[in-house]
Amino acid sequence: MRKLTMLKAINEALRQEMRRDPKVYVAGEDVGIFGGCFGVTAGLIEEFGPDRVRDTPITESAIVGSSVGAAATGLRPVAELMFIDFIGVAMDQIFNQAAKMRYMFGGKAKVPLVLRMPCGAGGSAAAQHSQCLEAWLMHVPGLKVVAPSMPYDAKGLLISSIRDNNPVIFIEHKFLYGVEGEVPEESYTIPLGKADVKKEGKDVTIIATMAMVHRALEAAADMEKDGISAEVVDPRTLQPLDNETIVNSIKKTHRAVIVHEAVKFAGPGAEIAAMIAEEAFDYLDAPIKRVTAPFTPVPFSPPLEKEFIPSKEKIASAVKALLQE
Amino acid sequence: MRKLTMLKAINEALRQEMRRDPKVYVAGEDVGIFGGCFGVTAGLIEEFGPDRVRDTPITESAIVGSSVGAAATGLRPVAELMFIDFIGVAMDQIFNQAAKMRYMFGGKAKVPLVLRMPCGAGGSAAAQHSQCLEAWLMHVPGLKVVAPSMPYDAKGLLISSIRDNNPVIFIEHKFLYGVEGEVPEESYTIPLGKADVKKEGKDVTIIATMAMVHRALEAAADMEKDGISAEVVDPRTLQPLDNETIVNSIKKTHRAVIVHEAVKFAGPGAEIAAMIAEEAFDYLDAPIKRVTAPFTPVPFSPPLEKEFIPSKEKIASAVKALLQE
Amino acid sequence: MAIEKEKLLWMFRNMVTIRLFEERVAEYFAAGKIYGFVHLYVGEEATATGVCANLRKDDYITSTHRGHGHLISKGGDLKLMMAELFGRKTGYCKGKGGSMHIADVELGILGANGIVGGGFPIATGAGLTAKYNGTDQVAVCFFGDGASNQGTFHEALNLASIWKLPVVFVNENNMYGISMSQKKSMNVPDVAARAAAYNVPGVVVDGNDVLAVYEAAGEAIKRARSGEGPTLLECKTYRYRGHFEGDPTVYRPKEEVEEWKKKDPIPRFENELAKMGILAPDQAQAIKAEISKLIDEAVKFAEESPWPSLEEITEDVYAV
Amino acid sequence: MAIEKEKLLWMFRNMVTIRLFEERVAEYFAAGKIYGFVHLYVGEEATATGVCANLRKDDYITSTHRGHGHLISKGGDLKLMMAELFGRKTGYCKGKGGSMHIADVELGILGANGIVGGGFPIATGAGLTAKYNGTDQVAVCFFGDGASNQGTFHEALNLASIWKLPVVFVNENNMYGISMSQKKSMNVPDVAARAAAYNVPGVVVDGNDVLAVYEAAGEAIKRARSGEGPTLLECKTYRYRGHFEGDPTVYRPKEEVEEWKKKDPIPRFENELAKMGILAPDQAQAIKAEISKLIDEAVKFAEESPWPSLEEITEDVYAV
Ligand SMILES: Cc1ncc(C[n+]2csc(CCOP(=O)(O)OP(=O)(O)O)c2C)c(N)n1
Ligand SMILES: Cc1ncc(C[n+]2csc(CCOP(=O)(O)OP(=O)(O)O)c2C)c(N)n1
Ligand SMILES: [Mg+2]
Ligand SMILES: [Mg+2]
Repeated sequence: MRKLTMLKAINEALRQEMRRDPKVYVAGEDVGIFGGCFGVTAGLIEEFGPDRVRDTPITESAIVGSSVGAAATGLRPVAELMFIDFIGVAMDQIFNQAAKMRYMFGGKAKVPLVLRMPCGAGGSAAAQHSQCLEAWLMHVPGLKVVAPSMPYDAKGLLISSIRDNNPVIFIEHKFLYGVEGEVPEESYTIPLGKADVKKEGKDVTIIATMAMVHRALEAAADMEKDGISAEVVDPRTLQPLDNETIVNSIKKTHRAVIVHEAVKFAGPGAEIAAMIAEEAFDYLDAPIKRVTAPFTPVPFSPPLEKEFIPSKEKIASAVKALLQE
Repeated sequence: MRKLTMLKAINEALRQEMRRDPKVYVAGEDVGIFGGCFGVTAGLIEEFGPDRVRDTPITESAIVGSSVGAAATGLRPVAELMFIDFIGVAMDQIFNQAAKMRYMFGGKAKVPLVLRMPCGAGGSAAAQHSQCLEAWLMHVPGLKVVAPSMPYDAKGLLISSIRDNNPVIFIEHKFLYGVEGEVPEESYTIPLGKADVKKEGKDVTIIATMAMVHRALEAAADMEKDGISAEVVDPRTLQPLDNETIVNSIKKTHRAVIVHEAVKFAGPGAEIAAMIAEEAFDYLDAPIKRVTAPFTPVPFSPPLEKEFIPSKEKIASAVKALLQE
Repeated sequence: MAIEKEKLLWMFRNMVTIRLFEERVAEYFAAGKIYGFVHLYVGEEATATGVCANLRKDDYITSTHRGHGHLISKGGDLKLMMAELFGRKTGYCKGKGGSMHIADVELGILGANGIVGGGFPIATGAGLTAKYNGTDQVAVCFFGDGASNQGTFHEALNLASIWKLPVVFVNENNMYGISMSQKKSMNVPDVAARAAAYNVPGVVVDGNDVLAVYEAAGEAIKRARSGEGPTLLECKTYRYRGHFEGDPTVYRPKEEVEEWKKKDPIPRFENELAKMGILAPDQAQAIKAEISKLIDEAVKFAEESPWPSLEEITEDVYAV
Repeated sequence: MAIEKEKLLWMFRNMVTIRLFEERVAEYFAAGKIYGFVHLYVGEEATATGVCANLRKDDYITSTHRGHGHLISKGGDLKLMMAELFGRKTGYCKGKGGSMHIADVELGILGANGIVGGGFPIATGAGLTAKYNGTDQVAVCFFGDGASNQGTFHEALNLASIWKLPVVFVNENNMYGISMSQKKSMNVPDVAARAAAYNVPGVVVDGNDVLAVYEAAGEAIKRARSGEGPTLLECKTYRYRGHFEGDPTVYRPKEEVEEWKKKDPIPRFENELAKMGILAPDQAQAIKAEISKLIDEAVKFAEESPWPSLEEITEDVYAV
């Protein structure tokens, strides 16, 4: 099958949905002729024009809030925050307006809105341009949170997100943009809320998200040589979370290691661990480990940043420690 | 000893610290003659005048951000957000500026800033005035997060927070403002990061926060009659979290129930559960349960809101279910 | 200015409806039957009325924490409103929202809002929908003097101005944001002065003169409908009651309140209508009595309505 | 205007320092020795220079993502800056911050900032400290044209204006926020027009004329020092390079860039100084050579400095 980078897969999903439904439009800073800070929206303004590919000023509250208003009145905005790190200036519109409108109005509103936002470290962009903040968004009733690791998933999940009638946070790890994978040309959907077992295994379950899925797969491949068979589960959607797939895997392996790039304390893995400790306790043979970034802002200097991001070695050694329990 | 409400205890802490240190000032909406929305700052402007009790416009980004600038240049602001629900409009200044300034600057800045913010449901204030959002703040390296349940703790912890050289989020559950307890008149501190065992017990550890400490103590008292001995641990500070006290309790009871008013998914209890599942797994005899609000915005109507808030009955039945495991 | 008699009477009825509705709300709040935070609009009725008299059913509004007047003026159903305030299942939001979140999307009411400044970008988005769809609908964003200090004010006015969206920003300057005098919260005497930052018209009008509001809002709305972009319209008015029910209003002089009560928009308009020969005193009385009965019915509906059932708590979080 | 010769020469040296420092940064960035996002100030040197020529060591500034020019002008150490860009332990932030977070609190530099608009309220807080302590210090907040559309702009100017804080808001209008032309991002030709919303002076100056900037900023700073409150000073300028290193600048016409290069502030000032008889061409050359050597030394210092050790990663999160 044809291979595409994740960046191109996302671009294709946007293009196909914009062709299908004239109510879908894109908005954000520099999404037009500039093509977005990472190039995700490149070429869209040429095909769809400036009314449907709307360059905005630097005004994240208004980007999100105008999307909420537009969505509640019948359009289907796909807005971009240039970095997830910028949600702090738009958070109210995300969590108090977009997420709660339907409930507060007694079910009488619909807010079909996608907020795309790149996350993650790896390019020395430092503390305000490298964060993983999915945990905050997972904690908000009314939001869905999607976080793909593969080009195929990204395309299918983005199309589902655009068609979903709820506000969906679509998180793109920026160091996955260049990752290639097979992606069908035609439009397709992947249901939100379904995890994917990226590799089967029997000794341990590694639940990993976004860029860490790749590190986990590398660690699993390395460990294979030592006779350790790791299963790698990618939740793909963090809200709703597919508890069933995770629990089923643990029923088989009896051990869980959770890997994410966000800092550990009160991070996304906390919920996954807590869920396992509540729902799969009887199948566990060992403590639940989390492999994450240390509890610090993201440092700038390359060696420090490298140390910040969980490595395949750290994942493997956590697994091995667990197997010794 | 003299009894005070939590509201008066907090007021006294502010007053004593303002007397002690002329660099301490208070800022926020209606904190002056109005005394704050709940009356916490009542009487301060009369004693300290409008320069040290600064009424602001409705401008949370600037309230927080000006406090960051003032703190970095030598003052010790104690700013109030009228409700924690409003952090969405000021979040950037909290998590990208206040919290990270020191680290980003290589340790060369100090941001001694307290942000007080009332949280919690119970008065039919509905979805945008009733939330518990401590989980977000716990996830931010550089912040400390304090969440008292008792007047005595509130006074001592607030004094410590004001003297701390870091940005401290001081969360006040608004339905505790009226709770009375013994509070010494003199100034005293309680170290941040130390949990408190509010009731000793041997069958189960209930880790509860803020208003839920009271529900947990009621549930524990009720269960006593059924011969169940519950230990109630109040972390008091959520960041840093006192793992040791919690783990020690579980070593004794072998069972953990976590209770908070925030919604469960990716909430504060997720971290506590994950920490236990990692550090105290071998002492656990049963799954870790969480008793929390359902995954919804806070509803307005009194019966729904009552259903939303975890009750002593729900806590007791979670404990009993666990003891049957 | 030739306004149809029918419209004039609608304005009178509407102002009376708001006043009587809210006075009843105050009563039931004091009696403990209405819950939560309730911010009353008493004294400011001319503003919402004069503005909404220009709107069509398919136009949009965003409202505030002080929303009852806006909702009534945009056609909100009194029964559904009252039932919501009573927390009942039959209310606008099935009891989930309360005073600060009443909405009727079908009527273009995109919600009261508990976040000061929360409505600015939402109204801007509604205006964008109108422009995107090529209709001549408009969106009206109501907001207070205090709200105009919030960052979203700036962002929304800027966006609406560069995109020339059909949004009318209606400032209700009642001189206070809770205890904060507008004189202290901003360094300009008029909120309308801020229009200069976006190169849009900034207009000041007596917010207690319903016809003046009607006319000024009419201009702004016409501008918006015809594609000329947003306007900032400031209506100077005053709230007679506390910020919320229960506020002892220690922060403003009694004389100020008395002064403003002399400018009460309802008797004032009643007199004008009498002078125009449109409304005799007994007719006015009859209208008030009739509306009072409608409100009785709304209260009865609310009181007799069931509470939401507990299972409903988890419904309506997500759409399918 | 009688400016001391010494000050005039400082301004020239300072502009040259910024230019040469940044040209070297561009080189090392291209060579892969400087990391992350690097936003260069080349072309805008007159603004930071003219403003900071009025400042004392104990005054404060907040800077932006495009911060090198501000830092150098406020006295930032070239070695520590360069070492930081190289990610070394000896850098201003021990390698933890990088270009977007360089700070020197001792020099009153409250940090570059990765969040557009992040500095507005921080500068306001620094101004509050000065006023609270009763000193005559001032705080200068540098920001771009794009940043003036962010909500924090509005909130900070409003707060500074009502509290009459000694803050000077210096807008560097380089006509673009990344690809977004200022003509499209706001509906007013001048950012300074927005001063009307706060009733503070709004002043426009040629940002490529260092003496004009010096004078206008001097006025504003004098006002601030003497307790008369904030000023919004707009300096019209242009960036010669891409938004960040690596930006192909497809969004602006080549002719526009060429046009602005003719207005380069450095040769322009060099000529003026020559005319004034203060700086002969060979002296100018000597200064440039001397500064170039300082930058060589900074690079050498950076290159020879150690990387931070891995244990340092968890240090400096909290103060004791
Ligand atoms: C973001 C935010 N900050 C603060 C509040 C608390 N609050 C509710 S109403 C209000 C005053 C609003 O003043 P104004 O905009 O003038 O409207 P008015 O109440 O006078 O109608 C405040 C401070 C809030 N709800 N939201
Ligand atoms: C809150 C926020 N939004 C967006 C960005 C991305 N960004 C960085 S610089 C920039 C353009 C800034 O334009 P301007 O303020 O004019 O400054 P200039 O780059 O022209 O100096 C943008 C959009 C950011 N860093 N922070
Ligand atoms: Mg007001
Ligand atoms: Mg610019």
